[in-house]
Amino acid sequence: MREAAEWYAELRGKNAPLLLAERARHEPDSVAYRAKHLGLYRERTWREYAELVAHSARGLAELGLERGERIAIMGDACEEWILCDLGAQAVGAITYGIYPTASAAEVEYQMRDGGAAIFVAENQEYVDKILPYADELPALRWIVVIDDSAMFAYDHPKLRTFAQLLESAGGAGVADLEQLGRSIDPASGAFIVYTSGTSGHPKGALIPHGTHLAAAANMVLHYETLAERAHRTVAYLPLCHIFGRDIAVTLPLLSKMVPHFGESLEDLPQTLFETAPTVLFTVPRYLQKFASQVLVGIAGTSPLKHAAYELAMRIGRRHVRALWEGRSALAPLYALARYTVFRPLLNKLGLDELELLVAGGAPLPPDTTALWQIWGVNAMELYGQTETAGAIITGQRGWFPRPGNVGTTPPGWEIRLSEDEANRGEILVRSADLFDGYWGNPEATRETKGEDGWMRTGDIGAWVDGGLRLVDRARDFIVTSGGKSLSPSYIENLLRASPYVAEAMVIGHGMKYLTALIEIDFDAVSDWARSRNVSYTSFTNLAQNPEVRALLDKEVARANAELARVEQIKTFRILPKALDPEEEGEPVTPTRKVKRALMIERFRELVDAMYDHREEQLLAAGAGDVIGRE
Amino acid sequence: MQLAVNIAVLASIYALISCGYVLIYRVSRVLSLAHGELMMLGAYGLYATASLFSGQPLVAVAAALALSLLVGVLVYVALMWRMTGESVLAAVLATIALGILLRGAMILMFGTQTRHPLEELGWTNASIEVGDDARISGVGLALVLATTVCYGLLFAFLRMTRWGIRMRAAGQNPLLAAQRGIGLHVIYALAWGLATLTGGLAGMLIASDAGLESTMVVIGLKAFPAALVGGLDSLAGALLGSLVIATAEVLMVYYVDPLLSDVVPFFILLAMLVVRPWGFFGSREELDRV
Amino acid sequence: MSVPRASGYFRTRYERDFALLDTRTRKASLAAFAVMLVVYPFFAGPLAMDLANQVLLGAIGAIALMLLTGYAGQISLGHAGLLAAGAFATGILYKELGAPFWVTLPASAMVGAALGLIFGLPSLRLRGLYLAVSTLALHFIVIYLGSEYETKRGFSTGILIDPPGIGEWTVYDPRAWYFVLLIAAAATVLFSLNLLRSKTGRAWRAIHGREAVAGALGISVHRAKLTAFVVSSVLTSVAGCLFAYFRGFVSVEAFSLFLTIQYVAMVIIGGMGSILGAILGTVFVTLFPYFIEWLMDAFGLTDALSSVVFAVNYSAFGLAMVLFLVFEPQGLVGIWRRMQAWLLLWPFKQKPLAGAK
Amino acid sequence: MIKRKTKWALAMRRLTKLTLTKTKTKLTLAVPIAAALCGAPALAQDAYVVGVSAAMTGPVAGGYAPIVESMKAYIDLVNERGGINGKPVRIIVQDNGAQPSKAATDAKKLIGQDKVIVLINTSLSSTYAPMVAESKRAGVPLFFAGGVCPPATYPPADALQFCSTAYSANLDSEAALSFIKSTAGGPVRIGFAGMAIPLVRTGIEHAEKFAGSLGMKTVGTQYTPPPTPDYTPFATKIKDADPNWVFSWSPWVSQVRTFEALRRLGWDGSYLSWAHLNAEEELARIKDGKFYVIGTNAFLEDNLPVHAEIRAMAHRAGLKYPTSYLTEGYVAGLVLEAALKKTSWPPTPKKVAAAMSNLKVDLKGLRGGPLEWTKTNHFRTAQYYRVWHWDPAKSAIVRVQDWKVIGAKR
Repeated sequence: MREAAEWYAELRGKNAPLLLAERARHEPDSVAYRAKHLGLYRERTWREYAELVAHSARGLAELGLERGERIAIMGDACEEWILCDLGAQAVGAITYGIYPTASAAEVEYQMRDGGAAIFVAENQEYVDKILPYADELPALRWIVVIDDSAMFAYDHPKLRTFAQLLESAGGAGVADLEQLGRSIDPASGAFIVYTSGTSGHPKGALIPHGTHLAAAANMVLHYETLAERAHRTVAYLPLCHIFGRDIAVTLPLLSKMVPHFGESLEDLPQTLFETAPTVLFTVPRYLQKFASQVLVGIAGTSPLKHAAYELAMRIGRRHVRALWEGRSALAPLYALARYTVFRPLLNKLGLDELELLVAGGAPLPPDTTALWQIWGVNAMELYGQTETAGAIITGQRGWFPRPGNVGTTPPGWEIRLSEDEANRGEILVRSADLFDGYWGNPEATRETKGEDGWMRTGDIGAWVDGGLRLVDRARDFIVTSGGKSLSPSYIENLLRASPYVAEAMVIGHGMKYLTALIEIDFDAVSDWARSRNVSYTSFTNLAQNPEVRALLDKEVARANAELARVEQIKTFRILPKALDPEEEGEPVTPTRKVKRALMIERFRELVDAMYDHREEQLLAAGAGDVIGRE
Repeated sequence: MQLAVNIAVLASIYALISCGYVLIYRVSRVLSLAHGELMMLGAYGLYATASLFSGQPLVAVAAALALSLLVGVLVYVALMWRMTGESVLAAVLATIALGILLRGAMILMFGTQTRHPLEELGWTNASIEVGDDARISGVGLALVLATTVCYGLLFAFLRMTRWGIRMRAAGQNPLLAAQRGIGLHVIYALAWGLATLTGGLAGMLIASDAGLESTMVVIGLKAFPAALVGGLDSLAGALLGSLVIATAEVLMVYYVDPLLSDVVPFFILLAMLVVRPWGFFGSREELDRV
Repeated sequence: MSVPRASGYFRTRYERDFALLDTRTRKASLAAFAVMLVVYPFFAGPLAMDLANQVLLGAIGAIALMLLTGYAGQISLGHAGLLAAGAFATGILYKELGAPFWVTLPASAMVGAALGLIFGLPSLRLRGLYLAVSTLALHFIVIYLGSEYETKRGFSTGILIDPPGIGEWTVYDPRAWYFVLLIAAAATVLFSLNLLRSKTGRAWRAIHGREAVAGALGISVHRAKLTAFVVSSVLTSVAGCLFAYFRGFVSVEAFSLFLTIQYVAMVIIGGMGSILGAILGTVFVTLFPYFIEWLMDAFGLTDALSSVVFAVNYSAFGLAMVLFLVFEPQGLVGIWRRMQAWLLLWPFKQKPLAGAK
Repeated sequence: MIKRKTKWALAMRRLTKLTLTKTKTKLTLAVPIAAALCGAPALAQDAYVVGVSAAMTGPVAGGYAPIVESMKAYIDLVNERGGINGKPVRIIVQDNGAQPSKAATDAKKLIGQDKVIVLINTSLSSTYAPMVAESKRAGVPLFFAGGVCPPATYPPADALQFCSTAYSANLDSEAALSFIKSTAGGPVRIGFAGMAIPLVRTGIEHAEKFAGSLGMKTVGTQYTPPPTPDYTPFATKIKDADPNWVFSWSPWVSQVRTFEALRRLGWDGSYLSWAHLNAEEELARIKDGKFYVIGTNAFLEDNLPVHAEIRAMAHRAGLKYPTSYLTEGYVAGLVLEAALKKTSWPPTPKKVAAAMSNLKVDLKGLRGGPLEWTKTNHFRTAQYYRVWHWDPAKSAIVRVQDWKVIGAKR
């Protein structure tokens, strides 16, 4: 592998369309990606890929898309999403994705903020989200729909189909793409990624072509196997997210990883099963979901199988502990357990051939990582931000690293912990390849990027055993009325480790004790309920079932057992409905991060019911309204 | 004249056997291919009771008949009840399997030697003159009479008694019948009981005439074309079918070639299936239900 | 669309959907099984060899019946008649013309095809039991004709047939027969599996499901039924021809109605609608009497019950059939599938990721 | 060191002993399967091994099982007396239930696995073909003892097929018709009746021809299918043909039921049928003076000295059958003993075949004379017939014709 700095510098002078065209020239007939269509995995070679992008570019140009204009794409990860995106980049336009789960109001906001000239919708569902505003958005000229199968009744002057767009392009080839690529200024903006802040409107981070390529290259250097061996991966994370873009577009361009697109996101388990990826980048939610499905499945299996699993788990636990401690592990015994129990288990998920499983985007509970490692998956965590332009800040690496930290920085990147009084421990990053700035928001840009070259991440970290441990978001500490300063995410992760808990939010700021709001994992709990003949009719009904309450009591008690007394959850409430990011005003971001303030406001009654305010009221009455309540 | 008597006797045999097929099919839409074995079981039953109640032949006959009825009910309760809802082929196969089981069991119990239940009862098979030049054996006469009585009773039972009407109802529309509070299982068990009773009676009479050995089961199969030609769900049809088959057989033996007597019923059956698959009196729509 | 049994098998062409073997495990186990089949005769004693040959021969007939009944849904009780037809065609040609086996085999197949057409004709008008009865009638007719021939030509104890051969080499050693029959059975299995994957096979399944719907889908119900009868009959007749050579004789007594029942039992006990079922059923039905005898031997009952071995066997066979029908209507293949599912789902009981998103 | 070693050896020995005794029960079960499947090399031959495939059970067993039982009982006696040439005779009986396919399997097993030196068939004629086929392939002589004799045993006989059975389709017809001619004492209008099976039909067709050569008038021939609910239609046709004699050569059930049906129809002619194993019993049951049976085995009623021996043998062996059923098997036993006696140790199929091709057996009066096999005649050189009927006056079975010989040298 060549010198990191050298490679970064080289990439800084390029852009994705150009890189694609070069790849198509070098290995025109190797498979670039596979996309499932009507039950078949359609293989696309690099040449086909480049030609499609060239078509797309010419088609977009014919729609009048010009250099510097914006184009918005909304939909799940799919082949056409990328073709549109790279096509637009090739003509010099700036692309941005909108979360498939975004509410209509959020769509409208991002359309106005970004000022897109073309809106690309994956299917009729997204067309419906934009149509009501279509005539009010001054910049919007066209709406392009990819899958027009449900569009027969639509008649709007701005509507075009993606197929029409490609047709109109006819004849464009690799050379055209290369030419387009060469005409782009690598320092100009390539795309905007909207960060789903837990407070306020999302901000759009503008990322230039070269910066992104150079930044993403740090992952290839960090995870060496990506460039060493051909790998299969599955692209299913939203492409509007920087992480999703890395996996589906950028890393394949920079390494030997071949992404696979499933027929639809709902079929993810089947896509995984069929493609058996060797590398998988994911977000914790999926890992937790899969793990909880497995645990529920094991809990309901026949006694013999269950006993075999338990035995294997015992061996597995000892094995990974030994691995972490660098001791010699029970290799033959564990190999037996792995081949008789864990491999078949993983095979059902399509994860038995995994060489690398990396979770990022949110903290992964160490218990969950440990569980996957026991099952024999090389699971680890990484840490990155939209603002690092597609690079990771830190990441664990190697073979079965001990869970609990997010690893070390890749070559060419620097981090340090802030020593400022105000935000002690905040992680600061320095690199040549950071984002350009927030779209139309110079203040926020200045606040984040600072002037010393060190970018503020807003996360509090600490060094543990040579790895970075994420402590919390900077402003998310809970200070109880007892004056104890606690990290809620640590406790929440413990709660989320239960297969039955989908989301947990710890409350207790300024209170005497901690409480929690818990969203049950509907699939896991309903499986559990069915296996125990607990009848239910709906989510709400299930959430209010006393037996479910008892089940969660046990789960919370289990988490409490690992906590210090002041950190323990005194009581909790189960949310009567599932949190839905697609709904207006829900206290959850499209990436399902909980908006704390909104959450407390939304479920005020539940929260109040957990605290006995009489004492405070008495005290407040006694002291008189001296301080004033926040 | 003798030919007419022969036809009457043979037709009676076929009719007495085939009314079992009809009863079971009509009520439960299942074709019992264990009928030959159940028939033979009836005959062995008579042989057993005859040696048990030696000197009281009437008691022995009555006991044997009761035994047949009981066996029929038992067959339903123990086996066929479980086959409800299974495919026709499975149900028919269950009866075949039952037949094989019964045949084996009977050989186990009674061996392969020829038995003569009539002698065990202490009766002889006298020959009676009919008209000028024809004769009929005592057992043959008994067969004709038994068939007449059986069919008479069955007609009366099905038309006039409450259980008979229920049985017809269950056969015509089991769902509706069940909804009207008719216990289908009781009805089916009754049908099996009656079918085995008549079959057993046929078996006893044939065994009295000809001795009893394990090849008798095949005769059950020979009555099969008769039931089908007449229409599987019609008693009158079974009667007519038996008459047609018996006539064809007897005339074939006398005027053409006795070697053909085995095949001719099946030729008639095939012809009937091609021309009028539901038989003389069978109901047409039944075809689609099987 | 069938789902592969293990992860990591994605399809890039629809043809893969019809692949007979998808996973490496299946390919490996089939290869192991094939090796076992090939080395078997070098370890087996004469009785075991004969049993294996019987199973292989039976499997051809059972698969033929399975195609007709288990897939196309046409009940036939004329199977012994068809076997007899093939055997007699061979026997007659051999005795009358001294025809060698490469004449008799296709001739048997042609007789089978013709009979299949005749046996199939009633199926155009009849269904279910009535069809079964009509095929039964045909059985009697074939047997009648066979016995007429035997009597007329004075072969009262059956027609003797010399072992077939090519040039100097004749097949009469059990081991030689084993390989001949193994090839024949394997060819039948492959042929059937391929046929079932084809348009014809799909048409059969459709008419099995519901004729009216199949008709509405544009399938020629008549043609599908007749093809089913013809294909099944040709295979059966070929099995009959092989029987004649393998046993070295033909006589009507060898094709009793009980033989039909045995074949139907193979199909039922094996499990409807499965070629594997037909094979398992053949193994079961063929070996069952020997198993019972061995059992009696093992418990030292042979002497006590020597005079009733047949009856015990007979009853046990009936009982086994009843038990299968009542307790395992899916047949042996149902048990096999459950065992397979148990292993395939290991360590789960159900598919774990059904609801994962 | 030495001490430790011996200790260890002792322990090992104890261990192996323990496992041995423990596995013994399993071994006894496992060995037969293993032997059956792998055809473990037969133990060093220490006996004359004879293989029988017979209809021991099943619908027709009544006519065959007694023969095998009786033959076995006789060979048991032979073994008790010290065997043959100082070696015991081991008889392996396979039950074929009269099914051809099973007979084929039996033959394969007996030849291939048990290495028998002679095969015996006692079953329906439909089982002959497969056994003949196997015997020819392996060169093992095939001895028909109890079933009908196949044509291949008549001169010029097949080198490997032998028959000691009482009946033979063609000779029986000739003997029977000769008896009828001599008894009738006037013009004979003869009718024939039989079961519609190939064997019987060939026999009766021969009888029809022979009747013509004797100057008899054949008025009708009637075949009844094997399972028939009512024989009257068939009997009616015979009766209407108005014969004064009827000859039936068939399985017993067909003979006797045709006769009974005829009687019930008012026919009062004479009826001659073949004397099967159960003939003596049945004559006493039917009690009809004009119902004759012809046979080649002596009846118990003849009261020979050998009958006492048979009775004693049956008693010792605990046979369930009436003694009158055992004659045929006893004859087969005598023949087998004689054949093996002429086979020197060690026996081979070839030696047995050679011995059987030149054999003369004294049947102690059970038949009209000795049974003699020559190189070209494996049936017998002379066949002797007797005829019996029920004498109503004496209320007993009476012999109406003593041994009458028919040469079988043709």
